[in-house]
Amino acid sequence: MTGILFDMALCAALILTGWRVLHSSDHFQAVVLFITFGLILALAWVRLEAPDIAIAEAAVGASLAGVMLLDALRVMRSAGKEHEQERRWTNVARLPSFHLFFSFIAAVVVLVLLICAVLELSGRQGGLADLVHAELESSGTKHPVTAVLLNFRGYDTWIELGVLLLAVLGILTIRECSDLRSLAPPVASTIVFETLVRGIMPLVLLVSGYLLWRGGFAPGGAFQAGVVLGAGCILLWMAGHRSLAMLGDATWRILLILGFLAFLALGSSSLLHTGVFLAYDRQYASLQIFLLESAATLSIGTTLAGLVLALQPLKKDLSQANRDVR
Amino acid sequence: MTIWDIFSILFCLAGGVFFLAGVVGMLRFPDAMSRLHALTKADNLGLGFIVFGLCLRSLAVPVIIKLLLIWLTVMLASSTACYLVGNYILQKAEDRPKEN
Amino acid sequence: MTELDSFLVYALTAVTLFALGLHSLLSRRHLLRKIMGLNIMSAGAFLLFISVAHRNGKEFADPVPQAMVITGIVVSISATGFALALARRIRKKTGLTSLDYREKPSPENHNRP
Amino acid sequence: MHHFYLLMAMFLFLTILVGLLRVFIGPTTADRMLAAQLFTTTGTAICLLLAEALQLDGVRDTALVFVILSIMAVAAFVRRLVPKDPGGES
Amino acid sequence: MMVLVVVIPFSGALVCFLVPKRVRRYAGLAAAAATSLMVILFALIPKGADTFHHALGGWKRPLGIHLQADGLSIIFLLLTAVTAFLVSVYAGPYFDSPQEEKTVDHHFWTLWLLLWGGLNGLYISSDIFNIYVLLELVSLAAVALTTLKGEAEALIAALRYLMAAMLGSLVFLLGVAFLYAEYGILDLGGLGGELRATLPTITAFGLMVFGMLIKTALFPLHFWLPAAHGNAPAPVSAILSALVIKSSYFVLLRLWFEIFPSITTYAAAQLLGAMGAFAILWGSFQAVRQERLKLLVAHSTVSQIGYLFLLFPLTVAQITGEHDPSWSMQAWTGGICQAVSHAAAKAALFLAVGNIVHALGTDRLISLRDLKGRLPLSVFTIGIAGVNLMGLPPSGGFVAKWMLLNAVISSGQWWWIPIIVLGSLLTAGYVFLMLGHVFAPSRKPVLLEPVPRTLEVSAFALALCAIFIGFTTSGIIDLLQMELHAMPVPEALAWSLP
Repeated sequence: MTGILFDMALCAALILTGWRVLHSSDHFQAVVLFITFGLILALAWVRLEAPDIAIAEAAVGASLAGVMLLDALRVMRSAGKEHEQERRWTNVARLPSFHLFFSFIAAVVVLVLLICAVLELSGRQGGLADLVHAELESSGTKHPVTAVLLNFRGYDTWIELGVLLLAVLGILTIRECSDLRSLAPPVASTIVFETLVRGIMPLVLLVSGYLLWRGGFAPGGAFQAGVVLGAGCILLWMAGHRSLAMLGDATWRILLILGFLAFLALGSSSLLHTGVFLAYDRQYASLQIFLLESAATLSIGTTLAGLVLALQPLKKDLSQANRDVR
Repeated sequence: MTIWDIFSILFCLAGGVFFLAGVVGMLRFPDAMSRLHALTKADNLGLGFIVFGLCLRSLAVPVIIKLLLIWLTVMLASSTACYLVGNYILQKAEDRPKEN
Repeated sequence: MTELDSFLVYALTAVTLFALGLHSLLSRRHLLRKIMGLNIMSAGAFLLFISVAHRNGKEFADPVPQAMVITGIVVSISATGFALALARRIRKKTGLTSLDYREKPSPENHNRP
Repeated sequence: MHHFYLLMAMFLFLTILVGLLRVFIGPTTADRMLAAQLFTTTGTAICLLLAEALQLDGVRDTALVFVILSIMAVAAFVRRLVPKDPGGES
Repeated sequence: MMVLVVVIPFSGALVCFLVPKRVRRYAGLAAAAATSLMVILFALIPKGADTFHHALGGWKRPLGIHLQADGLSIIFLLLTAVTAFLVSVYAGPYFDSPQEEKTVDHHFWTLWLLLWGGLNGLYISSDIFNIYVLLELVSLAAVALTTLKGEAEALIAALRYLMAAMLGSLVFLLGVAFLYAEYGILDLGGLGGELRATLPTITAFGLMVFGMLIKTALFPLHFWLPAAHGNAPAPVSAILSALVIKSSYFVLLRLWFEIFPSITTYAAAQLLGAMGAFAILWGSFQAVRQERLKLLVAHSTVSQIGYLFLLFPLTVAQITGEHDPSWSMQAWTGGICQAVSHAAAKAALFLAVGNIVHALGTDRLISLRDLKGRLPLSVFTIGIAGVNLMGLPPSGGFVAKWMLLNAVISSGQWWWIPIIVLGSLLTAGYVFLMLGHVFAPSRKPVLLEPVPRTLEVSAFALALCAIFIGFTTSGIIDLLQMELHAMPVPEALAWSLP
C-alpha cells in the first residue's frame, strides 16, 4: 500500500516537473527543473528495481545534462557578439495561433491513443528475462544487465559507442577545429572549489573503478563508470586544472576510439577463429568482457568529457578576443 | 525489534525533522543568503542522522564505510556549493547594486 | 494485483511524459525547450521499457529492457550534446534562439524578448 | 521495519515536492540553484533509505554517484559570464 | 562473411581518424573501395542459408541479435556500394580543392565511413532495437556531414534535420517498447509470426511507421529536407538524397511486409499512396519555383520520394491474397527500380550541380547562363540524370514508372495514373528549366574556376549507371523476382531456433 502511494507520488512529481520544465516562463527555472526531473527519474528507476539505470541517470540526467544545459543557457542568454557577421535574421515574435492549436490537438490525440494502448496491454509475463538467466552461466559475467550489454547484445553496444564517437566528431566539425588540442586552457577557478576538486578527484577515480569492477556481478559497469570518469574530467577542467589540456592529439584520438576499437578487434578475431562475430571464448569470457569494459569506460569517459569540453573556448577565439580588447 | 532498530528509527526521525526544517527554511527565509543556512542544516545534520540511523541498522562494515563516505562527501561538496553560490550572490550584488 | 497497478501507474506516466515532450517540441520556439522536450520524450519511452521490465521480472527486473535503456541513455545524451552544440553555434552565428525566423530584421530586435 | 524506511523515504520525497515551490517562485537564479542542491541531498537520503527498504545494494552506489557529482551543476552555474570569459562559444 | 560489410567501413573510419591528414583521402578511398568490393563479393557468392544468416555472438534467436539478408537487402547493399564508391571518388578532390580551404582537417571520411557502415548494418539487421541504434548512428552522421560547410544556413538546416531525425527515432523507439511489452521479443521474424491485431500492436505499428515517414521525408513531413539537402556540400547532398533517405524507406518496407503484414489494411496503404501522390505534385511544383539550383534538386527529391510510396497501395492486395499477385510483383519491381535509379540519378545530379557551383561560385539558377557551353560533361550529366527522373526511355526511371503504371492498370487503381503523368510533366518542367538556362545567351563573361577532371567523370559515371539500369531491365527484373518471392511471405524468412 505504501509502495503504490510512493509510486503515485513519484509519477505525479515526474509529470508536474516535466510539464513545468517545458512550460515555465523562465529558461533558468526550466533547466533547474530539468535537473530535478532527472533526480526524480533516478528515484523512479530505484523504485522499479533498476539500479543500473538509476546510477546512469544520476550521473547523466541529474549532472551531465544539467552542466550541458546550464552552459548552453548561459551562452544563449548573453547578448551575442556583433563582430561575427551582420545579422540577417530575427526570431519570430510569436507563432500563429493555429499552430499552437494544432500542436495541442496533436499531442492530445497522441496521448489518448497511447493511454488506450497502455490500458489494453495484455498482462502477459513475457520478456527475455528467463532466457537471460538460463544462459547467464555461459556469458562470462554474473550480472544479467552486463551480460546483455556486453555479450548477448554486444553488437548494439558496439554501435552505441560509434554513436558517442560521432557526437564528438560532429561537435568538432561544428566548431571547425580538428581535435581537442585546439581548446584554450581552462580559466582558474576559486581556491575553495579547486581544493574540493583536488580532494574529490581520487574519490571519483575510485568510484569509477569500483563501478567498473562491480559490473561483473552487481549493478554497475562500463557505462556508469565511464560517466563518472567523464564527469571527473569536466570537474578538473572547471576547477582550472591544465592537466587535460596537456594530453597530446594522438592520446585524445586513441582514447576516443578505444572502446569502439576494442569491440572491433575482439569481434574480428572471433570472426577469424570461429566464424562468428563477437563470440567470446568460453574459458576467457570474463577476462575478455572485463578488458572490453575497461576500454569502453575510458572511451565513454573521454567522449562524454569531450561533449562538454569541445564547447569551451578555443585558442583561436581567445586570441581573437584579445585582439578585440586591444 | 532490537534496541538497535529502535535507535535507528529515532535517528532517522531526527534526520527527517532536519530535512523538514531545511525545506521550511528554504520556503520561509527572506533572501537567498539566509536560505543558504537552511540548506546546510539539512545537508549536514539531516543526512548525518539518517546515515547514522542506517549504520545502526545494517551493522556491516562495508556498508557503514560507504554510508560514512557519502556523508563526508556531502559535507564537503555542499559546503563548497554554498560557498560558490554565496560568492556568486555577492558578485551579482557588486555588479548591479541597484537591483533588488 | 499491486504489481499490475504499479505497472499501470508508471506506464501511464510514461506515455504522458511522451505526449508532453511532443507538445513542447511542436509548440515551444526556444531551442533549449525543444531539446529538453526531446529529452523528456525519451524519458517517457525509457520509463515504458522499464515498467514493462519490472512487470516481467520475478525477483529482478527483466535485464534486456534495462540494457536497452542504458544504450538509449547513451544515444540520447550524445544527441543532446550535439543538438546543444548546434544551437549554440547558431546563436553565435546568427543571434537566433529558435528556428522560426524572418530574414532582414530591424537591427535592434535580435535579442530574446 | 521495511515499511518504516519506505514511509521515511516518502516523507522526504514530500519535502522535495514542497520545496519545488521555491524553484517555481524563485525569485533569483541563486534561490533556484539552492533548492536544486537541497533536492540532491534529499534524493541521496531517499536512495539510502530505499536501499534499506528494498534490500538493493546497488542503490547505495546511486547515492554515492549523486553526491560526488552534485557539485557539478553548481560549479557550472557559478562560472563567469561571457564578458569575463573571452571567446567562449557565445 | 555478411558482417564484414559493416566491419570494413567501420575499420576504415577508425583508420581515417588516426592517420595524418595528408594520407586521409587515400585511406578513405581505399576503405570505400574495399567496402564496395566486399558488398559485390557478398552479392556474388553462392546463396545458401548460412551465408544469409549470421547469429552474432553465437546466441540463439530471441536472445541474441541476428543478421539476415534477402534479395531486397542485396539490392540496397549494391545500390549503396556503387553510388557510395563513386561519391567517394568525387569527394577526395572535392574536399581537397582550394575552395574548401576553410574546413581544414575535417572529419569527412570518418563520418562518411561510419554512415556507410550504419547503412549497410540497417540492410542486414533483423532486430528492431538494433535498427533503432543504427538509425541514430545514420542520423547523427548525416547531420554532422550536413554541417561540414559551417555556414549559418547549413547549421540551421542541420539542427532542424537533427530534431526531425530524433523525433522520428524516439517515436520508433516508443513503438519498440510497445512491441516488447506485448510480445517480449525484438526479432523481426519472430514478431511477424506472433503478431495479433490488438490495440497496442496497432499503436506500435502506427508509431514505427510514422517515425520512418519523418525520416523518409514523405509529404507533409518533408519540412526539414530541402534546406538540409540544399545547403550541404555537394557529395554530402548526394549521399543524403540518394542513400540516407533510402535507408529509412528500407526499414519501412521491412516493417510493412515482415512484421506487420497481418494488420496492414487497404485503407492504410491507400493513405500512404495518397501522401506519396501529394509529395510528387507538391515537390515538383516547388522545384519549378526555385531560384537556387541546389534547392531545386532537393525539392525534386521530395517529389521522387512520392513515387516510392505508390508501391504500398499497389501491393497490399497481394498480402491479403485477394488479387492476382502478378501485378503486385510489377509494383515491387517498379518501386525498387525507382529507389535504385533515383539513387544513381539524384547523386549524379547533385554532383554535377556541385561541379557547376564549384566553377561559377554560386548556385543561382540564372547564373547558369554564364556557362556558355563550357563544362559540357557536367551539363550532359544533368541532362542524362534529368531523363532518368522524367522517366524517358532508355533509363532506370523509365522502367520504374512503366512498371508502376502497369501495376496501376492491372490493379484497377486508375486514380494514380494522372498523378504519375502529371508528375513526369512537372519533372520535365524543372529539368528543362535547368537546361534552358544553360543554353540561354549569357549576360556577361565570367571567369570559371577550373573543375578537376575526376569530379566531372565520377558524376558522369553515376548518370551512366542510372541509364545502365534501364538497359539491363530484364536482368534486374529477374533478379528481383527471384529474390522477392520470399519477401511478402514471413515463413520463408522466419528462421526457426537453431
